[in-house]
Amino acid sequence: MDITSLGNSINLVWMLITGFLVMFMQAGFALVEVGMTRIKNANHTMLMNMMIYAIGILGFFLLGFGLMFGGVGALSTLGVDGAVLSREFTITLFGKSFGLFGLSGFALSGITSMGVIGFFLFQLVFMDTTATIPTGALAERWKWKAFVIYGFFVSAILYPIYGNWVWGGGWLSQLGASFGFGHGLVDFAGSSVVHMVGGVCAMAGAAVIGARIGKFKKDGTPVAIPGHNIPMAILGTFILAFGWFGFNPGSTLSGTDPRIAIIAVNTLLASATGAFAAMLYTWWQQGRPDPGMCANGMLAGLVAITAPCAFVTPLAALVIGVIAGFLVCVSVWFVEWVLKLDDPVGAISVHGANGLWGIISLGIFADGTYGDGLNGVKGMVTGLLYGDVSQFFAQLIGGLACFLFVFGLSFIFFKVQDMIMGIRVSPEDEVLGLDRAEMTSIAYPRDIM
Amino acid sequence: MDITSLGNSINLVWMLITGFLVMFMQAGFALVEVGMTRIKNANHTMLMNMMIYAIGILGFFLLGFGLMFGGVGALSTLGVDGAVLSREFTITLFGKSFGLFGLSGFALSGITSMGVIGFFLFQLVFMDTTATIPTGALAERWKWKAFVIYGFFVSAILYPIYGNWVWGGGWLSQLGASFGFGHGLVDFAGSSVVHMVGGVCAMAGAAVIGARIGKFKKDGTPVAIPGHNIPMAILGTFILAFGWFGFNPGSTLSGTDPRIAIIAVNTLLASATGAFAAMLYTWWQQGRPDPGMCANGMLAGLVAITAPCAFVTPLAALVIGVIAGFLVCVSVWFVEWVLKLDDPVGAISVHGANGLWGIISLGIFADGTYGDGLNGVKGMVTGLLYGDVSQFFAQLIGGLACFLFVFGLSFIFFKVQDMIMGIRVSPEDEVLGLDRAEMTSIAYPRDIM
Amino acid sequence: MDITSLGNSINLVWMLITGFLVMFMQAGFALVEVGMTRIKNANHTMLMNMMIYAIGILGFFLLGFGLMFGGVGALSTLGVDGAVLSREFTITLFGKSFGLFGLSGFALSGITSMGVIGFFLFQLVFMDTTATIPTGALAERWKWKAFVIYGFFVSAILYPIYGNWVWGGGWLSQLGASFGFGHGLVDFAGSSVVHMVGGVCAMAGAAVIGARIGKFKKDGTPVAIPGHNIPMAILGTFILAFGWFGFNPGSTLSGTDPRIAIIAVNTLLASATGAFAAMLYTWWQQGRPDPGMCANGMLAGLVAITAPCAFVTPLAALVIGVIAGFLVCVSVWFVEWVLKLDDPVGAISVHGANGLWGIISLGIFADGTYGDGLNGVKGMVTGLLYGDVSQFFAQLIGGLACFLFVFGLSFIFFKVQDMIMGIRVSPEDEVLGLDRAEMTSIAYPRDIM
Amino acid sequence: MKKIECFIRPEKLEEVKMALTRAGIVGLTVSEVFGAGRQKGFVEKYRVSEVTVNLLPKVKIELFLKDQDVNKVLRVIVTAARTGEVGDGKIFVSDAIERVVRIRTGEENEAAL
Amino acid sequence: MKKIECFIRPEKLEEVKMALTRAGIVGLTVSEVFGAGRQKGFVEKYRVSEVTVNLLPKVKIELFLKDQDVNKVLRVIVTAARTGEVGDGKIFVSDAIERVVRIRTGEENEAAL
Amino acid sequence: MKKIECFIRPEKLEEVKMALTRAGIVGLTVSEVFGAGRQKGFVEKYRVSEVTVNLLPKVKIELFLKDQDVNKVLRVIVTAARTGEVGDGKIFVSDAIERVVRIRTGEENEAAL
Ligand SMILES: Nc1ncnc2c1ncn2[C@@H]1O[C@H](COP(=O)(O)OP(=O)(O)O)[C@@H](O)[C@H]1O
Ligand SMILES: Nc1ncnc2c1ncn2[C@@H]1O[C@H](COP(=O)(O)OP(=O)(O)O)[C@@H](O)[C@H]1O
Ligand SMILES: Nc1ncnc2c1ncn2[C@@H]1O[C@H](COP(=O)(O)OP(=O)(O)O)[C@@H](O)[C@H]1O
Repeated sequence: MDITSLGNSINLVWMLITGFLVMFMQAGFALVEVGMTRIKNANHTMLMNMMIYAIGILGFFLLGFGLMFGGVGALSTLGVDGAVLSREFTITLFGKSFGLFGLSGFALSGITSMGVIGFFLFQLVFMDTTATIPTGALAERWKWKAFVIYGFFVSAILYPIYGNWVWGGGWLSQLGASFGFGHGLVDFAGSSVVHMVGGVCAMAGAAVIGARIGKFKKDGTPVAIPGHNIPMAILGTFILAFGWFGFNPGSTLSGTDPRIAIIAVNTLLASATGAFAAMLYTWWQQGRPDPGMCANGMLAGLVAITAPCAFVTPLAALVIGVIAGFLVCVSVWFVEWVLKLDDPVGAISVHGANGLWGIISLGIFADGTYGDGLNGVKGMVTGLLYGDVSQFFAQLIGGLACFLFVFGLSFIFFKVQDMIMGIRVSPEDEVLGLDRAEMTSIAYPRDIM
Repeated sequence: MDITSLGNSINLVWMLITGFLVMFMQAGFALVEVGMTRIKNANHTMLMNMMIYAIGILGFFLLGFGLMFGGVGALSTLGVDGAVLSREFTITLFGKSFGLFGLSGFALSGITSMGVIGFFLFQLVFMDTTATIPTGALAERWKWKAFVIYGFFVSAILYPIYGNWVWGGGWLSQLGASFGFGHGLVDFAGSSVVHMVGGVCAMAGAAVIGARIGKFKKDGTPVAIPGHNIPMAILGTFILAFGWFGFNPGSTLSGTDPRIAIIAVNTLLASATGAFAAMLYTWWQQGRPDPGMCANGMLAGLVAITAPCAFVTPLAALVIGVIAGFLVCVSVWFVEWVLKLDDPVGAISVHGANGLWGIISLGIFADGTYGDGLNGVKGMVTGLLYGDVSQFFAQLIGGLACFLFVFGLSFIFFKVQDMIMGIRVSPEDEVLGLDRAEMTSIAYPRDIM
Repeated sequence: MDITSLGNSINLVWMLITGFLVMFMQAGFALVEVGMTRIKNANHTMLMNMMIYAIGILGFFLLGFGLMFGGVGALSTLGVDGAVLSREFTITLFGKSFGLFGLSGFALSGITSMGVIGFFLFQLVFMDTTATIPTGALAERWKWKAFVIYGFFVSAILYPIYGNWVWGGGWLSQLGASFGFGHGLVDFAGSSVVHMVGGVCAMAGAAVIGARIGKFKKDGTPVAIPGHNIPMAILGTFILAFGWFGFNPGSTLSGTDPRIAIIAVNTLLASATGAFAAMLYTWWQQGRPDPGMCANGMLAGLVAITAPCAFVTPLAALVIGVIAGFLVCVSVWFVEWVLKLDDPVGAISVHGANGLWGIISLGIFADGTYGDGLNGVKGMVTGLLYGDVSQFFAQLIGGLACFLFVFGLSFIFFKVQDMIMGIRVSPEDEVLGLDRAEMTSIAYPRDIM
Repeated sequence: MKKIECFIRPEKLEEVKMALTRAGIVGLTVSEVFGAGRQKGFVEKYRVSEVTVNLLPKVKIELFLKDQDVNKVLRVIVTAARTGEVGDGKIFVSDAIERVVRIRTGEENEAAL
Repeated sequence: MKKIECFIRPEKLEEVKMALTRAGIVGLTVSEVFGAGRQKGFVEKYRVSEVTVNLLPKVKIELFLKDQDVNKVLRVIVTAARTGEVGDGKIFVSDAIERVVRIRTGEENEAAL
Repeated sequence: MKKIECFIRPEKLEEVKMALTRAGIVGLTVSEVFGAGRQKGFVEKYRVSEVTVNLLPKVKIELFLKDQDVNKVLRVIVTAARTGEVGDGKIFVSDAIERVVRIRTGEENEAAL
């Protein structure tokens, strides 16, 4: 045992434990989504959240991991040199090479490095978060068979490709080295890679599948369809907030990097102000605090701080959280009243809108104390307020690319799938409830006596 | 990477992970409290538990942390020297200086040490436990606005000041060095600092706000008001017991101190005998085991072992737990039948009475094998049974100071607040349920079809 | 601080944290069992799950740990030399010595090594899993008093003895050294020691206590008795899957062994294919996916991979999980339709059948890359497919021994107990519900208004 | 024999129940119902939109009683259940009960009440 | 005065409710019940076995109304609640209501409806 | 046509239901109610104090049936629902049903039963 391998052990232990926490977030998502939907669909929504985990694991193991990280190169904190994951498919445009996806590591074949195998687990549970987000937005009307196919699509293709661009050495991460945009798109723990991808895919899905019966009146006014168990949704929010301490601090891939402390604190602070802002907003707008929106506010703060958590001061984290808390309320309103999309749990607003805000806020608040050498660019990551406009542009480009690519591909996917097999249950089944229609049993069977 | 910084990394990783576990206890508190109250107040109780987390973070960040730890000095396991948190406000009496509160570290301003920032997170989640305790005792009748203000009071002022006295270098911790009372008040992980403060504050609050309508008959006999979901309360208890493995072992602030093993084992043993004793007690008293009291018994064992966990033998832990399990049953009875206070979840008994028992039990059972140099006093921490009476007195003084200070200040706070704005909802709102009266939506909305 | 003790610290931290995760599984079991049983027994089932934890701790502390590990010898990763736990009771047959149980470490008396004390905690939470398994199979009809006595039996006697044979240096672990059967019985994290013991004990209990009223028609056809809260059962499954990342990777007793990475990944993969296979099976058999069986499928995958997780490739883990997922469905059918046993939660199939499959699958798929020197046998652990038939036989012998010993002893225990005091509630109490009959209060009290 | 059915506010149940007990009426059956009437439904806010709930939670009380008790019971219920706000509910009396059997004893009619 | 009791499919409640409102009927009370009739129970699958559920979830609507409204209401309900499949339910009319009291005002009979 | 309403112990429902089926009665409706009567409320223990629960869970069965079936049904219910302890419940028969409509077909009266 030498000191380097001890350090690597600490890093591996840290990455695994934080990865386990992220895995547990799956339970949080399940509770939030089931709590915010109706009794008659509770089993269906719950089982989607469980099976997306299983399906996602298969899709990511077989195809996704290789596409995303096949060309990522060395993982220095884990003692992995650059020889293992070293095949990136690139095209050349304007004399620069653009990495599009990786080409090694499929099914972990040929991989014996425990560092890579642990890294696979950590990345897998992140993918899983993305994959589960649309199950909230499409809940209460999604045909089971269509959902299963979607599970493979998101885990094997959609998530890995955008992920490659940002974390796998692909073109967005090279915007700095190639075109001088700061450090390229910087997204520490996945405001865009994980959350915005999930939120935008949810948006495309909601647009294609249409609103639940009764969600909009003939004149287009949205009608509230209250979820059946709000305390359950708040319990889920706690579990998510807990798991986020794996999500963000774990993304150092290193327990020996003391930066994990401030990452955790920033995560904490933004979650608090996100919830607080949403409480004030609904108190002011509705006359009373809305528990479900407070929960959304906390999650919004968490989503937003995910990208910048390692790069900003605690005070900036507070501000990012406050804005996230308000933003999610306004966005939920906008989605329902203006876009006329039906998103039972607020997935589009929590993950999509705030995912975008997360990467942009990094471009504003990064304080120039961390990130030296990131994405092959010398110097610290620095935002608008600290003088680096080019980083801000990198973030904007990354956000735009995310929206266009993910919305486009997802929309096409859902449309084509709908044409081929139909992605929505029949109106009769919807009225009856998906537990009766698509599951063997209902959620809360009750002897009358 | 040298060996010292590797050690510090292990300590930081340990402190953060255990801190995350403590944070998760918030979910446990929420479930216990919601499960033990009525359907019509479920959203209100749940949201209090969520928002106290958010509010507490703000209060502790802005003011509390500085008051509590502004003068704590070096944090050796985290590589923090004494220069950072070094301003304590002290007064001099009888020729000795009495530390009252700290004066640096507000809003973490000027702090760049990652050790301190991690320490802030760890301490914050402890405060949060205190802050959430009274939400159980005052549940089902507390006006939302009054609760929000309370949240700032407890996190920014009440908890930090007593905390400073014990953990921040304040006067109770100096009782040993200054007056020869053992090592001064020793409270390893917070039986008094966290739990007794919370329980006593809950008691003052319950006294000021009064009993729920229907809780006492005209002749003063208490009437049971069953909680609406006992399995939920027991799930919460499991989560708390899980989080306690962060609470106690994490309080070494060091993963390289092998003492963490026995701390964890003592925690486990006391939780078991606490639950077992409460089961026997209710079986004997009521003819059948009472699930809610068994859960309280487990928590009582955990609260009691929190102070002594690092200083006692496993057999002593068993005994401490047994007594805690009986004590909580007797205390719940005493609070209801003698003091005529209404505490829906048993917060006063679980946290107050057993917090006191926790620090006293340390004064009895500390076996003289740990704590050398603690609070600037040479030698090991030793209890009554092992020959040190003075340590026992330090514990008594600490308990008395806690009760007087916390009850006094809290009572004044609640009284004044009540006079200014009223802290209790109207009887109509109470009968209607706080979810309808103070939240936008009820907890379990139900389509009739 | 030298480098060895730092390494030991990492190992201790790892073992404790993973142990905490395993402890949390108790909450998962509670939710699965309560969710899959009826409202009128919800408090009873929940309290069994809570009190088995308390009772098990007492039984294992006082007697079980000593019996199981009193002769285990050195724990090298924790810096414990062989002097502490060094008394094994052995008999000699055919000129070979057979270890039967340990004889030191009772009540941790005389133990000062923190490594041993931490090891005690880790082993205790494993025992707890075994102890809680039969509470599911005997739920809804088990007399409380009989259950309490069972709790001491399983934790102090049944589990420790078989455990000694496999993990404590007893005869099954010596099958290799003594008789040349591979490395003796190899069970990495307890497919047999923990799960199969629990499942087989559950089977004996279910056979003695008989089926719930109404479970079988006069002609013997089983009747479904739906559980009252399926989402709760699925939440419990998530918690179990989360805790399993403590169970399996923690069983290295070492965070510095990089093998933890592949152990975690194999655990993940088998859980996914287990759930997926069960989904396909029920979809095909019932026309629609059955949420409860999908949850069972995930658990089955986890149980099965528990023994082989450190020894097989990811692809083998996938296959082991698939087979587990189908096996659990077939086994649940077999138990109900052929054996005519009533097991409300599927404990016999999930833990018994798949525990057996777990150790056998190791004998098939172990790939010869890990385990050098295990159980005193040189060379790597190698299965059938990689050329070692003798290891496969060791696994078969271990499975047979487990079944015969555990079923035999448990059956006698339940029978004798039944004759002395009766282990089943009266039919009236069963119809009324055990919450009314044996607890003070029901699970979901409800003001009519 | 008569049957009285009344629909009242849930929060008044306790009071009505106690008033009836004081008036000597012990046999009654209560159920949870949802009512519509002059009382307008309320608007439930949830997140950013609203839903109008038309069927309000009410409590139904059924009493079977001797003819001579009817007036007393009507008075008692009206007094105890009234708040003066729309939605207090209604009482219906029907006179078609021709037979009662007490299951435990097989007693019939007045004796069975 | 008459009383109408009807048992319908839960999923038809919304429609029936709206049809009655359009027909000018505002007072009614709804409750959740379980019914058996010609409609066969369904087989609930759960894990590896089945259970036959004989009592199906239904909705009961109670209406007290003036004699002249009866025909209209019957027509409205039949139209709105019908699917044509077994299990649509039944309507029962009884004529024994002799008295109504509005709790809020103490008004009686027709005025109280 | 008659209407029978009866209030029985919840745990007897299964038995009563089966006995009625055997007696050829298929149409009935069941609901969950809370009853008070001679049976004293029970004392619910919870933590360190108690509460007296006055309204006990009961089951209500409503049957509409032909006049000639009444005696048979009364007998069947009494036999199946009796335990002999206070709280077995009561059966009320009313004779005011003047009309029945089957929603599915529009059939009326006896044909509709
Ligand atoms: N004609 C009716 N038929 C059945 N139930 C009625 C009728 N009228 C009123 N109710 C019941 O009485 C409740 C109160 O009636 P409502 O008209 O709202 O108030 P009020 O009686 O004070 O005018 C309703 O919610 C409903 O349950
Ligand atoms: N004789 C009856 N007494 C009480 N309720 C009845 C009676 N007949 C039918 N019902 C109610 O009406 C519902 C539908 O009746 P059913 O016979 O299944 O269908 P249909 O009326 O279409 O022939 C039943 O579930 C039950 O609630
Ligand atoms: N006068 C009544 N009006 C309405 N319901 C009644 C009446 N008397 C009894 N009940 C119902 O019958 C149930 C049993 O009656 P109870 O008097 O307790 O027992 P028993 O009929 O055996 O004397 C009650 O809980 C109640 O639901």
